[in-house]
Parts: sequence; structure tokens; C-alpha cells
Amino acid sequence: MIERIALFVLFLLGFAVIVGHKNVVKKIFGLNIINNAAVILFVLEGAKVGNQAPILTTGAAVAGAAAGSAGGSGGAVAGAVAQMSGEVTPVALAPAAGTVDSACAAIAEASGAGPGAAAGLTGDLAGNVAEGANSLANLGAFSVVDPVPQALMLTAIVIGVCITALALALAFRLYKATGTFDIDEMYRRIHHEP
Amino acid sequence: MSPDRFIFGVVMLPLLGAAIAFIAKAFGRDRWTKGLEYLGAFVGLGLPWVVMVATLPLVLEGGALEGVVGLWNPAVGIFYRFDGLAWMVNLLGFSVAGAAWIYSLGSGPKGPAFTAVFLIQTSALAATSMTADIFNLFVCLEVMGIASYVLIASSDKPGSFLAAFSYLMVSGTAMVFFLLGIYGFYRLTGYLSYQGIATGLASLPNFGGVTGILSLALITAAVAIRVAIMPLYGWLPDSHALAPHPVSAVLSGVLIKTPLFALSRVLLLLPLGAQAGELMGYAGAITALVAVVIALAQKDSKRLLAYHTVSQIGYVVAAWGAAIAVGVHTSLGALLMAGAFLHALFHALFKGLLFLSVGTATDTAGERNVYQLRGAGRILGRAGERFPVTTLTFFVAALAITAMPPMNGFASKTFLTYGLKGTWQYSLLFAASLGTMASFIKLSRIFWPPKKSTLTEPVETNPDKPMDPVHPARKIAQGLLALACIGTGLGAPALFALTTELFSSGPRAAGTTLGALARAPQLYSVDTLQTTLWILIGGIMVFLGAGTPWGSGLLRVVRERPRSFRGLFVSFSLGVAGLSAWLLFI
Amino acid sequence: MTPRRVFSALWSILPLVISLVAVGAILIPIFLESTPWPVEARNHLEDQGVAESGAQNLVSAVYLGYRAFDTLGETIVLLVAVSGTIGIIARAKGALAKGFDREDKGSPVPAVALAAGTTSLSAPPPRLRRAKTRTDLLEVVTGKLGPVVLVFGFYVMLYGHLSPGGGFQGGVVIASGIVFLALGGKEGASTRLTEAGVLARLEAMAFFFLVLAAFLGMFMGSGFFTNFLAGVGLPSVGFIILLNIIIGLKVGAGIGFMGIAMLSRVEGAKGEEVNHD
Amino acid sequence: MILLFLVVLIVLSAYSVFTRDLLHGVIALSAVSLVSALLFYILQAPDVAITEAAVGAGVSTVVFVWAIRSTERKKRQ
Repeated sequence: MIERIALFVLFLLGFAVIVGHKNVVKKIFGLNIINNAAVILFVLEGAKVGNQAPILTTGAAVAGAAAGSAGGSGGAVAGAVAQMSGEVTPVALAPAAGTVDSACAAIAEASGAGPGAAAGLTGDLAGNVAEGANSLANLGAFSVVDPVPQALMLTAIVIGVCITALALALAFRLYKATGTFDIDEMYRRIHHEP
Repeated sequence: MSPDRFIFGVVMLPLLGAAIAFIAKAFGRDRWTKGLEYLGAFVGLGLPWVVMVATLPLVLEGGALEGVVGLWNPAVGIFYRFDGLAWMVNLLGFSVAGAAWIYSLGSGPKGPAFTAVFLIQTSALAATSMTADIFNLFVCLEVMGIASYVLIASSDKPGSFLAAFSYLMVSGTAMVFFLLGIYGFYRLTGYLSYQGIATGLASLPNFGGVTGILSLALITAAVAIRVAIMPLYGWLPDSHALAPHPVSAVLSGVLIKTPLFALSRVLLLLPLGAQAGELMGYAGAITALVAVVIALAQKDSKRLLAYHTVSQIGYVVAAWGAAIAVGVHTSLGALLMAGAFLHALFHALFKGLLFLSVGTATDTAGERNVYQLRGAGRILGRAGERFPVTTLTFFVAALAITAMPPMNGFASKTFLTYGLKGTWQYSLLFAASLGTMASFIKLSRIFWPPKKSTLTEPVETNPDKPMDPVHPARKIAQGLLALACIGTGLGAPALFALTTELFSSGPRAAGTTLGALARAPQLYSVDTLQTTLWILIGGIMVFLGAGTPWGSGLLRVVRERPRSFRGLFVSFSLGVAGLSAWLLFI
Repeated sequence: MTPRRVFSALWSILPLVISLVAVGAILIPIFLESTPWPVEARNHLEDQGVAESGAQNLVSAVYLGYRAFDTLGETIVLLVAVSGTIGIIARAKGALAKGFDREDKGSPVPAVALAAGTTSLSAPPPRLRRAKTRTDLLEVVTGKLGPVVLVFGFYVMLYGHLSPGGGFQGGVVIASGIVFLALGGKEGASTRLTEAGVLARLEAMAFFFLVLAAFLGMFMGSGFFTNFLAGVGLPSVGFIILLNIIIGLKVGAGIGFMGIAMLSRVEGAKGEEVNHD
Repeated sequence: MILLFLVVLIVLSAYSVFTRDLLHGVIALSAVSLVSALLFYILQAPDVAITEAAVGAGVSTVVFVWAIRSTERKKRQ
């Protein structure tokens, strides 16, 4: 709570600079600050659902991915989990999974049409879900933070820097044209051109 | 190949064209550069038409292509939806962008870098029209924005740098607010697709409470900045007036409308979206009137046109908002939405034509002041324009924007106001029509013969000055747009039927019948022609009134009202606050 | 301070106060919203992310797999920003080459008089700081460090699917390596990698291949931006590695290009190098 | 812990805004980026941390320094 209030203060500081400061470079600082505040807010809150970085390094996931990158494709994953699929059925798994509601099962079903299918995972619906249950079993001890906000924020950070660079280039040209960084002075000099 | 495989051609072909143009720039050898650049432009602006034609049958049947980009899992992937609305917006984008690019061959900035950025902007327009994911909308808006900042600055005047900078700062700040809106929605629902957010919000008690409402307000306001309606339009006049002419044409014609129609997807799905649309509609009606008064006060011809853009977008938003408020699945809503869209399309055509033809005239004469320039037609004739293409196309466009039959503006304004009859917005829009008429009488004076007594006319004082001939590409682009204005004017009833048909496939409307649409407004009736006559007479009265000392004094006050950078942000804050308060307390 | 001046001071900050109050009132509920963070997407990725995308780094899986379309948009923003920035800087020197070529010479638009930038407005031309920015130490250190930084950049780029990092981050490191090489390079003995023309070509080609990679899915896979490599029997993680490499090269070339353009502007002497491509 | 980082961020941001020397401001801003990167690291977001460090503290600082060097550092009186 108090962390978010701090972020709110940071955001307001940046916004106040954009609106109130005369110097255009300081205004660009302000834009950076509010962008930063929004990014931190997203990541901070997205991190509250887990305690591990979203890079899977243990359990079946690693075996699958390592096999995948070694050239065995997703088929290796399917193979690795296939032995489980005989024992457990998806129907039995859904309640056992606990935090995963029926939506997860539906998603797994939908994934049959996704790239996984193209990778040779077709028909291994049960295998998919079995693997899901496997990692969910460890949920109490270890769960990753939400990777989606992090991926979104990568985009937002980069876009923010692009905007900053372009704004600075424009500010530079304006300085060359008017000899000042003062925004009001710029308006005055440019719009009252005879 | 099934349509859902190649539908992304409308986004990717312009990008491919841009890539080719960048290669042309990087590997520049004089002979190949031009060829590659033109190839890129053809790939980016020509080939998408093939995709458009190929998808037309499907769209006409009321079908929509929807799914997840790249067939990734829908839990995380990006949704898209290509339906009638997206098809129409793409039609708008590619027609104006094509004509403007041809015109750019004859004037202003050019070269592969310009073509590449221009194509990227076109591609962003197409992507905006078909995305159904809120974060993807954010990215599309940023691409569109950054391309337009660069294009505005490409005219290389200090004023255009200032305009681009102001636009960048205000819309960059608004996009951070947009990001916070995404945060609100994601936190409440866990989804980023429009449909996911809508179902997620619907399942929450009280639609997500204050946060849901405020997130909606933030997103709406950030998009409204791009659309430039009443409190948020401050960035527009400078940037449109100072950009190169073809860029002005695309900015006014397409760039400010695409976000509007993209927003309608969000608002039609989300709870309280109808109320947000309603308020925007009111703001649009007010904008239409206020902006036209400011336009009437302008001296600079392109700035006058820029304020007219604000005013005309006000018309579009007024009808659009009313349509959102009643829902496009109702017959009134579909009628209003079709009217709004047709006016957006026709405005893109005639405003593009106005920017191009006024640009040609003022460039050739070397004078942009409406009060100074006279006899532009004769000057153009001296510059080698045997057949007065520019004069004719200007008057075609002026008749269209002032809603004179049989031009397209007449048709769209008739359709648009038909659905609003009897409301207070209608009277505002009618008053705005008078102002439009008056200001175009004022603008058309640049083509009037010079008065004997005035010696201020610059070219008359210097008849030996060598004139640059008008580039043929300019004439071709103007001719194409003028033909489009007349053609769409004559074919307006058919287009109207097509548009209502296409909008019937919009979100939420599936399965509902539109039988009541048979009563589409009669285009040429005693009633509409009478209205036109009143507008004509009233417009002349206003024009004469503006010429009186009292009138011109008033206009000077309007023209010289203080404008500042800070004002942009204050009005943005007040706009967001007003929208939030409206949504919270209604 | 007279009351009048106090009043005018208050009046001048009134707009600021109004906008801060308005924005603060709107944003505080959003910042303080405390519904539990949704976990559907997280759970799905944790269970199936590796199988579907092949990347152990789930952020990479989202960034280059599930939401690669966003990343394409982001790359375009960077491309336009770099191209626009360089164009704006290059035109400041009166040089036309790198930015938009304005060919309407002699056109009688009065505004062209304004276009010359520094000439028309009453600004004293600011003095460029011509302090010696390159020292021997700088040259030796950056010259030796450059290749190491480049290698590290390639590592970050290539291993983005397994560890933190990826094409974009690697690209930025590569760009700094390029700038180091440019700073440390001796006159006449510089590598081709630091030439503006080479970088521009590299960037353009990488962008072309990025668009092509998105396109190929339409023909080889089952739709735009699909993982078409999986369709031809290659490991599915290959798509993410491919995108990482393309984006890394594009970002490295683009930002490196921008860095060198800015460097040569500050140093003044090497300025023309950027422009006569 | 996180709060401490945030307080440092606010202080550095405020310094960058209120200092009269633009170059000091830029340095403070790049420190803001570095502190944010550390914060992202402890928030289990190593990818964001690397990006913020490379882009925020690297590229954007370079661009800022370039802009200030080629214009003016302090307001001329």
C-alpha cells in the first residue's frame, strides 16, 4: 500500500514537471519519470503472485525445454510426460490442480490448435495437462511471478526511450532555432514571427 | 489460401514496402533507389487493395475474421478482428494515403525515408483498425504517433518542430495514462483482449467499481487526444497547418479518425462504454461549432483548413457518440454510425483535396495569407497550368465541405444529421454549417480576381519572376480525389446501404435484424434541399457579418487568444476529470 | 512582497494546481486498487509456456512468441525514432543526405525562409564545446573493450530464450560495443562495423528479414506470425532464437548508428561521415 | 526494502528535476534508471532489469548527454 503511494507521488512529481517546468529538457525528464512510475507499478504488482523469476530452471520444464532446444522439438516434452498420461486423466486432474479452475483445462484443449500442435504435440492433451499438474504440485513451494506484465513493460520501456530520443532531437532543433529551452519563450519567438 | 491467412496483408504489405524503401535508402545507388522506392510504395499502397477485394465477399456477408495473431494460445496471445468496420477504415486509409503519396512526388519532402515512414504510418492505421487487444492498441497508437511526429517535423520549419514537440509531449503523456488504464483493466480482469476485459468486468460486482470506470476514462481520454475533440484539440491546428501538404492531407483525413473507430470497438463492448460515447458525442457537437468560429477568424489558409478539420471531426464524433449511446445494434444507432463513418470517409477525401489544392495554389503564389492572396487561378495559369485543374478541384472540395449537392459532403451531412434531428446537437451542427459556408466563401477569395486597387498582391508586383511549373503528380492526385468526391457524392445512397450493411456485422450486433433500416433518409427531398438553401443564405449572411467592424473585431479577439503549452495539459487534465466525473456520477 | 505580487504568483501556478488535483484524484484509486492480481495467464504460462514456445524464459516466450506482434510494433517505433532523430539532427547541419531529401529548391514559399533554422530567428548560435573529448586513455580502453562488449552482446542476444536478456537487450549491448569501437578506432584503421553506411544497411536488411519472418508464417505455417519453423520440423524454440537474432542485429545497428551520428555531431570534426552516405 | 528503493527513486527524481545544472539532472536520472533496475531485479524481473539498465541508464543517458552538450548546460543569465 505505502509502496504504491510512493509510486503515486513519483508519478505526480513527473506530471507536475511536465506541466509546470519551463525548461523543455526538464519536461522530457518528467515524461521519463511518469513512464518509469507506470512501469514500476506494473512490475511491482505483477510480482506479488510468486516468488521466483519467470525463468523455469527446475523440474520437468527444464528437461522438456533442454530437449526442445537440443533438437528434439516439443515431441520430447510429449515423450517425457507421456508416461504420466496413462495414469492420470484430465478430468481427474482438474479438481486436483487446486488453483487451476476449469478454464485451465479449456485452455489446454485450445492449445491443441496452437503451435504446439504443429510441433508434433497433437493428441497429447492428456500429456499436457499431466505436465501442468506436475508443476502445479510444487505450487506451494515455488511459483513464478506473472511474466505477462514484464513482457509488456519491456515494450513500454523501449517505446518510452524512443519517444525521449525523438523529443530531445526536436528540443535540440528548437534550441537551434530559438536559442532557448524555455517553452514559453519558444512559443513567443516562433508564433510572433513577422 | 483461406482469408484468415492473408488478412494480415493489409498490415504487413505496407511494412514490407517500408522495408524495401529503407533498403533503397541504405543501399542508395541513384538508379536503383527510385525504382526500389516506387516498388515499395506499390507493394505498400497498391497490393493491399488485392487483400481488400478478396475479403469483400466475406465482409459483405456479415462475417468477420477473428482469432489470435500467430495462432498462439488465446490465454496470452493477441486477438484481432477484421469485420465490416475494419474493412471500411482500411478503405478510408488506403485511398487517401495512396493519393497523398502520389501528390508527395510533386511537392514537399520526398525520398525513400519519407516513403518508408509514410508506409509505416499506413500500416499502423490498418493494424489499429483490426486489433482487438488493448495493449496492442497501445503499441499501434504509439507507432502511429511516432510516425506522425516525424512526418510533421519533416517540413523543417521551426514552427513545425514546435508543433511536433507539443504533440509529442501531450500525446506521450496521454499514452502513459493509457498504460495506467491497461493496468487497471488487467488487474481487475486478467485479460488484455477487449472481449476478455468485457466478460471479466461483467462478472465483477459493480463492473469493477471505481477502478473499472477510471480505467475506461483514462483509455477513452488518451484516444480522444488523437481524435482532437473539444478540450483536447489544442495540438492539432499547428501541426496540421505546418506539416507538408500531403502529410496534412493524411493527418486530417485518416489519422484522427482511425483511433475513433478503433475506440468504438472498446466502448461497444465494455460496460459504461455507451455513457462515455454519449459524452464524447456532446463534446463533438460543441467542437463542431466552436472550431468553425475559430476557423473563420484565421488568416493563414492552411490553419483555416486545420481548424475545419477539428470542426468536421466534431460532426463525426457527434453522430458517432450518439450511435454508441444507443448501440449500433439498434436501427437508429446503425444509421448514425453509418452517417458518421460516411462523413469521416468523405471528409478524408474532400479535406485531403482541399489541403492539396490550397497547397498547390499557395506554393505557386508564394503567399498563404487569405487576406493577401488574390487571383490564384491566374497565377497558376502563368505557372503553366493550361487547364485550371487546381481551381476546379478546389471548388469541388469547397462545395463538398459546405454540403452543396451533388457533392459527397451534402450526402454525408444529410445522413449524419438525419439521425440527430430534434436534439440540441442538431442545432449546434446547423449553426456550424453556416460557419463552414462563411469561412469557405472567405477562403475561396484566394481564387477571386484581384481588385484593381490592391497592390499588395505579391506576384502582380513582380510579373517577371520565373514560376515553378506545377508538378504533374500534384494534378493527378488532385484529379483523382476530385473524381472521388463527385463519384461518391453521386453514389452516396448505394454507399450508405453498403455501410449500414457492413456495420451490422459489428461487435455485439451479430444475429440482430436491421429491418428498420429500409427507411434510409431520402437524399434529394424538398426538406434537404430547403436546408441547403438556408445554409447557403445563412452562410452568406455570416460572411457579410464577419466583414463588419464589429465582426472582424470579434474575430481578431478569437484569433489572438493566448495559447500556451501548459494549456494543452490543463485541458487534458480537465478533460479526463470531466469524463471520469460524468461516468462516476451519472 | 505586495499582496498583488502574491496574487499574481498564485494565479500563475493555478493551472498547475488544477491539473495536479484533477489528475491526482483520478489516478489515486487506480494506484491503490487492491484486488488480488489475476493468475490465469501466469498459471497457463507456467504449465504450458515451455511446451508451446520452447523458451524456458517465460518473458521471452511472451515477448517473442505469444505477443510477438507487439514486439514488431515496438521495433518499428525504434526504427522510426532512430530514423527521425538522425534525420532531424542531420538537417540541422544543412546537410540533406540522411534525412528527408527536400528537393523543392527555389520554390517561392515564404516559409522556406524560416526553414533555414538558425538564420531567421534571433538566436546567437550556441558555442559548441570543443574540449578535447578523446584522450589516449579513452582510445586504448574503448578500443580494447569494444570487441569484448560485442561478444557479450551476442551472448545476451543468443541466449535470450534460456536466461534473462534477449534480442533487444543484446542489441543495445552490441550498439554500445559498436560505439566503443568507433571511439577507440584509430584514424584509418577502423573496422567497417563503425561506418554509418554499413550500419544503415544492416539495419534495413534486419528490418526486412523481420517483416519476412512474420510473412513466412502465412505461407509456410498456418498464418501470420506463426511459428513456421515448427512446421518444417525444426525445434519450436528456433523461432524465438531467429527473432532474437534479427531483432538484436536491427537494434544494435540502429542504436549504434544513432550513437555514432550523435558522437560525430558533438565532436564536430567527423560530422560529415554520417551525411555523405 | 522495496520502500527504501522507492524513496531513493523519489529523492533522485526530485533532485534531477530541481537542480539547475542539466548535466547533474541527467546523471541523477540515469541513477534513477539504475536504482529501478536493481528494484526490478529484486522484484524477480531480471529481463526488465537488464532492459532498464541497458536502455534507461545507457541509451537514454547518451542521448540526453548529447543533447545537452550540443546546446546549453546551465541557463545563461
